[in-house]
Amino acid sequence: MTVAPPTVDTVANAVDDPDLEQPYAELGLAPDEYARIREALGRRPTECELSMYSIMWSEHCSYKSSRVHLRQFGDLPKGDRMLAGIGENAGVVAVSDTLAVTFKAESHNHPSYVEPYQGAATGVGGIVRDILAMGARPVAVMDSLRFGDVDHPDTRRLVPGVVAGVGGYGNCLGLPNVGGEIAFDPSYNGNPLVNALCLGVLPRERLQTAKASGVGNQVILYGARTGRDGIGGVSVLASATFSDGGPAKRPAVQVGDPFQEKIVTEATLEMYDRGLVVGIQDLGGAGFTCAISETAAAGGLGMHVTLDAVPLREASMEPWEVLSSESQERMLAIVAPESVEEVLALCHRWGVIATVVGEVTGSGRLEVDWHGERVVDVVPATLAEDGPVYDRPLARPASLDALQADRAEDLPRPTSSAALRAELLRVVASPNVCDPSWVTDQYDRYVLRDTVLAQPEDAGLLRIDGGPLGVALALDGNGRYAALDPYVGAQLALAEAARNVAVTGAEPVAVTDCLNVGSPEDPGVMWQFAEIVRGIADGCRALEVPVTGGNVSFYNQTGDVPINPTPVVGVLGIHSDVTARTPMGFARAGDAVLLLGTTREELSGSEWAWVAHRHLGGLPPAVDWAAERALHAVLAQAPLASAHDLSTGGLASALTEACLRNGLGATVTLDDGTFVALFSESAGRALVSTPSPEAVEDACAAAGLACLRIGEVGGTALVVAGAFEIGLTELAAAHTGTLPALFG
Amino acid sequence: MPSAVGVVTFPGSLDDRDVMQAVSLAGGTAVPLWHGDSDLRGVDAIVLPGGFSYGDYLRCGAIARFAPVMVEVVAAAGRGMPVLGICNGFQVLCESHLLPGALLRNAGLHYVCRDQALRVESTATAWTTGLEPGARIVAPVKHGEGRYTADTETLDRLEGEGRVVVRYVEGNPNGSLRDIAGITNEAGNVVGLMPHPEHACDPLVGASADGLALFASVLTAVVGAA
Amino acid sequence: MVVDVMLKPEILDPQGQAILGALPSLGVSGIAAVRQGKHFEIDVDGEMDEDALGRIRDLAGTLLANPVIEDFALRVEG
Amino acid sequence: MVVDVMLKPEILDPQGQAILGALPSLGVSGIAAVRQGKHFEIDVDGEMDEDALGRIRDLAGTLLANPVIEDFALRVEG
Ligand SMILES: Nc1ncnc2c1ncn2[C@@H]1O[C@H](COP(=O)(O)OP(=O)(O)O)[C@@H](O)[C@H]1O
Ligand SMILES: [Mg+2]
Repeated sequence: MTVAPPTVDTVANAVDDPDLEQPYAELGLAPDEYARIREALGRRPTECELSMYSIMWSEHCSYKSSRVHLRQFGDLPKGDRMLAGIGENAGVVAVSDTLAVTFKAESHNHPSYVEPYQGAATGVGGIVRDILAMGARPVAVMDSLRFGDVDHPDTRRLVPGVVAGVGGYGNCLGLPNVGGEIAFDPSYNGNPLVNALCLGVLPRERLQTAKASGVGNQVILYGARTGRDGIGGVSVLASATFSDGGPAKRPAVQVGDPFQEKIVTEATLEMYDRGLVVGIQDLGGAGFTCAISETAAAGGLGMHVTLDAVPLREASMEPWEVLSSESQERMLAIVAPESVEEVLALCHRWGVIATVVGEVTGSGRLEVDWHGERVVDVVPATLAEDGPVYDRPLARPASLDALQADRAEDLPRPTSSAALRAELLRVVASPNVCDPSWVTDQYDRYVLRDTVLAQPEDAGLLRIDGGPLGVALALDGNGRYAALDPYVGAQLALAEAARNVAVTGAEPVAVTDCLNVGSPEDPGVMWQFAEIVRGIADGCRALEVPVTGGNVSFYNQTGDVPINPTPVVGVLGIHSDVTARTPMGFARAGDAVLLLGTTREELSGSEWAWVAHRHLGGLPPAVDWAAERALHAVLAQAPLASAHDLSTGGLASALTEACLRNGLGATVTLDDGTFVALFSESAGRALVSTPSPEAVEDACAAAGLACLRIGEVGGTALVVAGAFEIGLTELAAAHTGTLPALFG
Repeated sequence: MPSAVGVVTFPGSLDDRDVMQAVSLAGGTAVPLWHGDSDLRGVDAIVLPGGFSYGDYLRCGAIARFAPVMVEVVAAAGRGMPVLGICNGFQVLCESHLLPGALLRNAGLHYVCRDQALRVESTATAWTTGLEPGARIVAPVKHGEGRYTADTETLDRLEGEGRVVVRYVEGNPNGSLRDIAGITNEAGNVVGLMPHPEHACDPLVGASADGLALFASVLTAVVGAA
Repeated sequence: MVVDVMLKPEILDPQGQAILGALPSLGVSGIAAVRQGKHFEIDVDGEMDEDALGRIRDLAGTLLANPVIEDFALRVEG
Repeated sequence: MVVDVMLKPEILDPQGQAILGALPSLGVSGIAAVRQGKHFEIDVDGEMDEDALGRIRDLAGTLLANPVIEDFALRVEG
């Protein structure tokens, strides 16, 4: 049987049949956007061109709603370490004269809701390819997860799948998972957050660009075959709420193949080592379309692509499907003609399919042919750079005043020592504060043999280049604080991540972020978003660190109820000597225990308020950047046996974790206001232990940092003098039992 | 010249470079071996490292077993060359029938990464002469399919012949029968372990320093044999 | 009762691909495609009637398979 | 051609157990046992003759199933 070739909408057709009705609205394009496309082309787009514009002008690819705000990050002082920043696949930071690291966080929220295992797995896969595309060997991952209430049926379904997916992909790829977070709140009931971060290391001179330069250079597509999975993913699924996506919308879920990614990674690194690559781009959420239009636009030249050459999983695929597919584990390399044979042979040796699909031209246009007919003929910058930009209306939600007036500081407090003790046990057992080993034990943290610190430590710390140099990483966020005040909430996320890096002894030097919010078409959400960006930008200015990259995830809502705005911030630090890192757990009986920083009566948005009263209201803890910097300085210099940051759950949580880490108890005296001392979540604090308390006190005095000597390490219980004591066995049972009991 | 320990890389091997570093730390020379080559490059001992060879999609180690290099590994093992399979390497050894039994999905159904206490049961293998009999050592386990299973007769024979090399203590991470963490063949030159000694060679980046003795043992064994 | 769950045809099946890729080194030829899925054998208490069938169908569509990426087939056996 | 691979009956099947254990919370009753195995669909080039059948049987017994722990069944389909 012979099949007639499918009729395809060519450029010639588009000229001949200018008034054809086109389904632009179904592809997520607004009428004025469609009009702009016609104007850019001087004719109507072909079917292929229309799908390419719909992808490239989607929120996911064009950042059309966020761009006016994100500019503030670009305007920050760059510092002298940043080698590549916003606009690249990931930011790159110099860590020595010869080496650099690159890191970035990205969200995969919507796919994870639809298919938790594969959604989370492909989220890890996608961010790893971004790092690879910078010229780096990926060396570690982290994940930040948020789910609804623990007893919500979706949470039961999602948690095991998402955690297994993050682990399944990262473990199979051989990347240690060195940290992250997991939190539960009813605001995520219909919309979990799955954010993944990847870190890579590269020799500075190996930094790659995603540019198609050099007329005559060849365009090689390699990795997995292209299939029909995830077609229209970015323009439909990632840009619309679930409620308006009827069953007619094809769910954009892909199945990941970490084994393919592993061999693609090894083949790519070998290409770099042999100097075979002129330009490179990963195929991410917008597939082949994004890779060819961005590399062509960045190169400022033209590109000719023969679509028939793309290896397909299903021969019947139409050209627009090939252009839009989100099949995973694919990369695009620009290679000089004389290197093509070597690249193909190298890929073959690793078992990776590689195909020449096009050529860099001097035409200034992106031209795509299918079965000998031209189906795309556009100026690449119109796809990649000239997308729409919206300055969307924003409005501070009227409900915020009432929320902020409803302070947790006014809630009833425990009135006896016994009640205080019971509340401490409830707080440290709360799903947001409890031991996350049920999650983290599903992740390999040892592979690659460079993990100096990983969970449950405050930050991941990796040895670089055999040591003693290292980099520390932390990923933090708190949607409740941001719901109460998005500007302060974003700063608290930044402050916490920087502090988590600083407690290891590292110096915070660069920031990435993943900003998860509701619909940009809601002025209240847009206001939250603007406040978040302003908060992070101001915080980075105060810390003198640049934002090197990040990701925005809009449309996180169920119906018209958005999630708590959730900025997740990743901070990278440099450690000059990893053998001298400071761990979090009490180390020796007899060491003095000190609390660095100032504790205020700050209970709004706290875990105590939620656990004891299911209350969210008031103003979040204040951020004092001068105090944060003073704390960083002390942590870097003072002779410490342990240091643990205070955040969710306050001192109650920090003491519990510091004791349980090595099974060493402590006795502390919290003179005035034991309740506030235990549960306040004031920022800018750390719990440290040391054999030389005077030296630590001197360092604090010199830095202008408050410092309280509160007790001593030792014994087999956590003793709060004059109030209560809890044996470590009982404390451990409370702290570690929660997640296994919930999820098995 | 220090003894040469070959480390096989299959597509999807992950701990291959880590084992090579451990071999160097122990004073040996690590030699990379490629799955597709039928050449052992003159090595004195071989390690099949951990990872997810071929994605482990079908059954762990099921596809790697058919790699060209495995023909040579099986032959060398038959001649008495020391062979150590770690994690995925252990699975490959079982699939290749160099060791009896099989490794199944963990009883808890989750991948497990944790520092695991072990008891040394046999120091009569090429890889464990440097360990103390009965000693408690710590090394990480990190696997989703490490539940050692064999029929009762095989288990009894392994126990009776002293071929259980290490056993899990203070908790069994995967439901292995009789807490078995590692076994050896009749000759004692082929050993399979689920725990990772290469991640227990340097406390800065591993669970302990207890694993170094395994690599030191084989270097002594091959020097002694030479 | 048997339930077979397979990835939908348009979805990548890395497991089947890995097996197919291994066949040449095994010396096996003449195989065009392999797809790997899951196979469940379910014993029902009492009669295997319409009602039981309905329950198993529901179970297959919710717990055993994710209809977003997988199809399933029911078969009475034994 | 279909190959179904199941763990031998005497070997613990935690996946089947987990499914069985999840049924009450899903409100499903009347199921006595669940066991999970693998299902392979194999397309053969050319005729499905004795020879092809033999090759697939070999494949099932060497690669698709591990006879130490698993049994397999062949079935011609489609
Ligand atoms: N989803 C996750 N992935 C990896 N590590 C995690 C995850 N959730 C928590 N962790 C790790 O567990 C430890 C404790 O987490 P958490 O209680 O959130 O710490 P903190 O409040 O100090 O930030 C940290 O080391 C963190 O990196
Ligand atoms: Mg912390």
